[in-house]
Amino acid sequence: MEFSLYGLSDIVLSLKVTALANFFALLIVLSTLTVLFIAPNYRLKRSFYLLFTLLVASLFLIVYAHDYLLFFIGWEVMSISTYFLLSFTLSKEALHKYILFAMASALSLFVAILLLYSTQHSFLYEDAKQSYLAMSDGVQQLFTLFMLIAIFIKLGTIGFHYWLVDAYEESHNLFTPFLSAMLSKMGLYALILFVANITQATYVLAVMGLLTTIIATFKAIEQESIKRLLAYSSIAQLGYIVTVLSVADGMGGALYHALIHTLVKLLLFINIAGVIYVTQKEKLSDLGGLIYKLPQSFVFLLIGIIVLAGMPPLGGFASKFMIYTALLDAKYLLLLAGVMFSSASAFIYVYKLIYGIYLGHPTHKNLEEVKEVPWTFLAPQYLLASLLVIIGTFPGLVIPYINRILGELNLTLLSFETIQTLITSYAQYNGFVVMGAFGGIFVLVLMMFMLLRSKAKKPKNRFDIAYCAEEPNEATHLHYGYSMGQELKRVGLIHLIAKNSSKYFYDFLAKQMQYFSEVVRKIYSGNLLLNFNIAVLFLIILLLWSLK
Amino acid sequence: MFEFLNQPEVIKTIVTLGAMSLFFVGLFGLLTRKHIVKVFISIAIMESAIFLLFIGLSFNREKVAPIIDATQTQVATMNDPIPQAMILTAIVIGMAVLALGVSFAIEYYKLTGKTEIDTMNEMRF
Amino acid sequence: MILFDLLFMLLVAYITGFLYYGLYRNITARFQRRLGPPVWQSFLDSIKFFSKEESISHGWMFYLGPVIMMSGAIMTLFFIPLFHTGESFKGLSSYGNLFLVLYLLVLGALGNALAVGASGNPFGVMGVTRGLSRLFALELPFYISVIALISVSGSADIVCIAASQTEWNAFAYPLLFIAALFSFVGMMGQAPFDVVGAPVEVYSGPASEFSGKFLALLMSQSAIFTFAKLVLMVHLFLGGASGFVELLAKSFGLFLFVIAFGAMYGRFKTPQSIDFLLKVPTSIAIVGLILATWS
Amino acid sequence: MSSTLFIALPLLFGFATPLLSRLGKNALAYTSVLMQLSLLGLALSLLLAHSSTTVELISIAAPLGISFVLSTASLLMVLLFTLLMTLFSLYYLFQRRANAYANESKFFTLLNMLLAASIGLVLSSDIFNIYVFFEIAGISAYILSAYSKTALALESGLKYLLTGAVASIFLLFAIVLIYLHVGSLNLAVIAEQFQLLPYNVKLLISLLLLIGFGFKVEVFPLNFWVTDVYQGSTSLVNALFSGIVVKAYLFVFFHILYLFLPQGEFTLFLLYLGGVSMLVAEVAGLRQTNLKRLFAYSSLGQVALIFVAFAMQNIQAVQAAFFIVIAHSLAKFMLFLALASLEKTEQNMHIDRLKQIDSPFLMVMMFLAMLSLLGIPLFVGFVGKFLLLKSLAVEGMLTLLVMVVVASFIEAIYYFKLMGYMLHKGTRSEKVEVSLGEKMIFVSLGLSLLLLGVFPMSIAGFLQNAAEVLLDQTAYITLLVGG
Repeated sequence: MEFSLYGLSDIVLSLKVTALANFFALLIVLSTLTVLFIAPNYRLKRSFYLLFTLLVASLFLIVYAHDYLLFFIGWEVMSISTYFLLSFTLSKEALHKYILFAMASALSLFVAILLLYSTQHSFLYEDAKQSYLAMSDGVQQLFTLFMLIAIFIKLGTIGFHYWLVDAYEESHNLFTPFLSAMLSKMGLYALILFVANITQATYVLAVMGLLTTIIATFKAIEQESIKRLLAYSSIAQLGYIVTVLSVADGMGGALYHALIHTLVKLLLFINIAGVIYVTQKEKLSDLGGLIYKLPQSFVFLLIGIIVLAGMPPLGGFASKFMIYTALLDAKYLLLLAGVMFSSASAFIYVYKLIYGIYLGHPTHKNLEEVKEVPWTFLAPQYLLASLLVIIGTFPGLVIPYINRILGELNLTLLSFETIQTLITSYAQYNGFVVMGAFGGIFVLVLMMFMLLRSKAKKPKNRFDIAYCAEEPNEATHLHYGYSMGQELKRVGLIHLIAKNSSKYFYDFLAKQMQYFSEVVRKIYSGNLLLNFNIAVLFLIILLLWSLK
Repeated sequence: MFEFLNQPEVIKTIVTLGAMSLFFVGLFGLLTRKHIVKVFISIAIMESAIFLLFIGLSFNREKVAPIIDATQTQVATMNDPIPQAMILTAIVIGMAVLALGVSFAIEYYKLTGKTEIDTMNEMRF
Repeated sequence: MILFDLLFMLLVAYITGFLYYGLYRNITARFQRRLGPPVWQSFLDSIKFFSKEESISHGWMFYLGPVIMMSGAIMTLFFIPLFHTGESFKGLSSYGNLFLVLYLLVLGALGNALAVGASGNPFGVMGVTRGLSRLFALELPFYISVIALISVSGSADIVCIAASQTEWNAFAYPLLFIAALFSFVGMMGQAPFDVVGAPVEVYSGPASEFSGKFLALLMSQSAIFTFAKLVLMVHLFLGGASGFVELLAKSFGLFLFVIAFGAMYGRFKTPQSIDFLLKVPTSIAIVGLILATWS
Repeated sequence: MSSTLFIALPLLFGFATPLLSRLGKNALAYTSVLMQLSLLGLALSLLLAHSSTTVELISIAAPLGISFVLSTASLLMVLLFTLLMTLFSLYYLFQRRANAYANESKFFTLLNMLLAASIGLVLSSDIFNIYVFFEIAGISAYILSAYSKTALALESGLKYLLTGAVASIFLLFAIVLIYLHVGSLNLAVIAEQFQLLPYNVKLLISLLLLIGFGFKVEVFPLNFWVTDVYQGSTSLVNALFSGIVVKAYLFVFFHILYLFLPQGEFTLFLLYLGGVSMLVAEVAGLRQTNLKRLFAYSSLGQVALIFVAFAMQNIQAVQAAFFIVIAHSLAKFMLFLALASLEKTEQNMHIDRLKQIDSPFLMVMMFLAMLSLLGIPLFVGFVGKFLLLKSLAVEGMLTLLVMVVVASFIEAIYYFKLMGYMLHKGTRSEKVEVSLGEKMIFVSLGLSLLLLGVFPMSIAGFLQNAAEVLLDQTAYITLLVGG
């Protein structure tokens, strides 16, 4: 559908239903529904729902827009409505940080699309490639720079993630799943459009993606707040996608991982929203041992972290496998090693997450009265977890849909035989067999082990644990391992990552800016003598300049 | 002995030079004086310079006053009336502005006791 | 037919694993000028432990942890073929690939970590942290080597990689082999990267909570897992195997090397070992990768 | 003759206020509203009645005498001014503050003089008339600025007056030079002959005009007085300054510029001058904590943006300029009125007080205005900014494009800082009552920002028409002096 705007015939706008758009629209619908499902647990103002509706509408606009102007409009409306949604809970500083980055992102995008427009006088996606090619080299680089800044800020790519972690941590528990699952995906959508329609900024994406995965993973390991940990994990997961988009045939893996990441982040954030709802605690140090109070939640979190870590047999492995083989195909071997390395490092933080919340011994006695989370929290988790299991068992299930998108973007299709298998040029993987084998072996071993079972009692005293021959008491901190990963800082290379932060850079920037402003505003002192003198000086300079 | 002064070119040069020097005197005052009344005086001087310049350059001794009556009907031999009309208007406006300014200055002085414009900084930043 | 295959593989792994473990204890004893226990002592121990009862329960996750570990070990075994030639004893390897195996290798660690976490033992968690921290450093050089091999052989299928070697990969790409060996020593839990299970340093490390039949299950798991990892290395670097004799010879040789290596060196602290692994073997592996894939 | 009414009626009304104020308590406000509404109606009817570009030409005693041109472009400005003034009078009526302006009749005299002069500036096609209206607008603005006679107000009035006087000297100088060389005051005649003048004279005249108007259009090195004037005057009056007065000066300056000032390098210089003004103003505003002064900086930035748009000199950019003029007038007008409503107890609000104030309605309205000023889509501010940046991009002026965008970003920094204060969570102690009438005005302003933003096509054609007319010199000359 095409139409023009502003009564000006030279601005042609277009909305179009494409397979790619449908893919993301599906994710939007899924996220919205699951998030709304847990909404009745919270008392929210009507304005919250109003803004949320606006946000979802803007997401649909972004997705179904077929030209960069409508896309930009959606992008800005998304940023602003998110701003007001975040304003319900965020502290002033975090909110300000968010909006500054969002505005920087929006304005860079604005400049980029205007540069695109300047050559072919069209905003349409079809003409984007032409417009790009018609630019001079310098403008091309400028365009790429602005476009990527816009995208990277939304994605929270390392160096541009300063706003993201605070925003995730302090946002409403209802809204965090949506932030992580959906809003960062819009950055991804922009990146996919950029890569597919305009140019593949290979080296930038490869380097930024790899740095993002590795640094964010180690940052996540350091965190002691659940939501901060998951925020860094989100950054790292999107880093994989950025990395894989740097290679020619990476689109399939990227879309696959986008799907999996949306599902798993919804699952995880809803899960911890439930935990926070029943315990009112957000720090790993305050939680612990909830496995026996919230057994169902535990299982869902377990599924979530297995997917997040990319372990077989669940869906996470399928998407990781696609990413690895795509990188292998392009012969980006060291890049692949780096990605696998950060994927292995992710085990620490996923373990830290599940340990900190559900395992170990709680230090606080009041966690003993906690009950399982309300069914409104559990129902969406059932849905998401079963989707993940199904995708793990039938990893080929989504391939036809991804192929439809790839076909539309004129990219090489993924090979597809049955829904049980994933086939790449290097190897194949049968999810059904793996799942079956694992399930079978697990059940068999368990049954044999059960046969040998003997009656064992749970210790009645919560202090009845091995503790260096000492008797712990109420004052003892029983939840020992919640800060695991700190000792990694003793390793030189990792210390380097932990010590340095983009915070210093941005603080420096802000300080310089304020200093500069302080200097500049001195001239607005209202001193008329100064003003008249400058005016005359100005006149003389202009005279000399024109008479030269 | 000052006959040459009657030549229109000479008169115009003198008027121009005089008006410009007056203008620069005013400008100098505007840029260097701090006392509010002196600033107003400087402004008045600059204005007068422009009035002088305009009248001096547009007035032609050869021509007569632009009054149409029984004897005078030739427009071509009359002086242009517009400059005079303009300058009269401008003088009125200038006076009004100056008077207003002085009244502000007096009120301000009554309230704060300040007369120098560089000390008028109640609302710095 | 395939069930029979799998059962046979399991049996072979179980027996060979315990045999190797017995030999390991003997050989280490000789290094330390002791006599050491009889070869089948560990096997007999495990049978005995299975009949022990425990009186304190740490909850169901603690119960499931060893089961997950065992399943992980068996899965690993099943997705690695015993021989790269012939039709039989391929296990499930045609349904999986090397990436899958790499992940299955750490599945056991996850089960262990969950169970130990559920136990609430503070020192257990310390061991888990050490293990997980060491894990990624261990994996990195190994991953690089494996990626290089996949790239040169053009397939991520273990059978294909084993079959594609005209001369052993260990000799064709010595740097990759050396780098992978470092990791392998760590994966086998040998010094100098053995701080996780370190019996002296953490007096009641992860293993101490697993007494009785848990310990028995873990011993069996360890036996199977050891064998599976040896087979993997044989296929990747030592030209694969086409018969039992070849397989046993190659894997035992490798095993001997690892034991000797472990017996010779002291123990690294966790940060030390990570630091070392991230610097030396990784650099070797990167150079090896570049040399292997330069053309 | 109807267009003379736009000037005559407010002037008449202005001088009749002493009589009208005797009629009753609110008679003055009511009659003022009535008069302005009728002007608005007249302007609207003219708009609807005439589809052609030039609506009316009134010449009094041609060829030497005075003439006014009511073209589509000036009609647009007239519409805007009368609309804002009507809303202003309504607001004044509804606000019912106790003793804000002790001498109401004088206040209304000044208001209507301001309106008449602003409209006169826009309509005049005679450079001396422009000078006269320039001064009338100036004088009434000086008095309005100093109206409350506090030290602050007097200081700001004095500063305004001094700069105004200096500016008018430069302007007068330019006019004198023009007359001496061209022999006419009619813009069209000047435009015809200006290019024939010697280079040095042209240069001197241009620069004198630039300095003279530069003070009034608040361009960079000449605008150091502006913030003080805004801070010293009441918010109510500031609404008029940024909504009407500056816009009139801007329009006239560029009207003259298009007609006869030199093109080429000079306009390029103006473009960058505008860009620099915008950057400097926004940077200076970054750390401002006084609300009025902050809005003054923002006004400087926005006016510089309009300056850039006009200086682009092509139809699209001028259309964009009109969009920004409308957007900025409505939004700033709204912000200052909201500030006036908030300021009932205390002048010169510190930014911290926003945390205390409990008035969701005004907050929401201020959000709307700010978002529009920032050029967020769905608001009319976006349309203008977009069209301007688009034409910058098309012309390949990337440096300027980036300058404007960076300035907008800096503006966003402090506006969102304000919003952060407004969204502050905590107890709010100061309740601010807003009467129904006030609410109506705010809502109508806010709605118009939104509606024009969502349906900009409703006025785009009109604005394009206006831009074409403003840029078309030959038609203007033909109209005034004949073929």
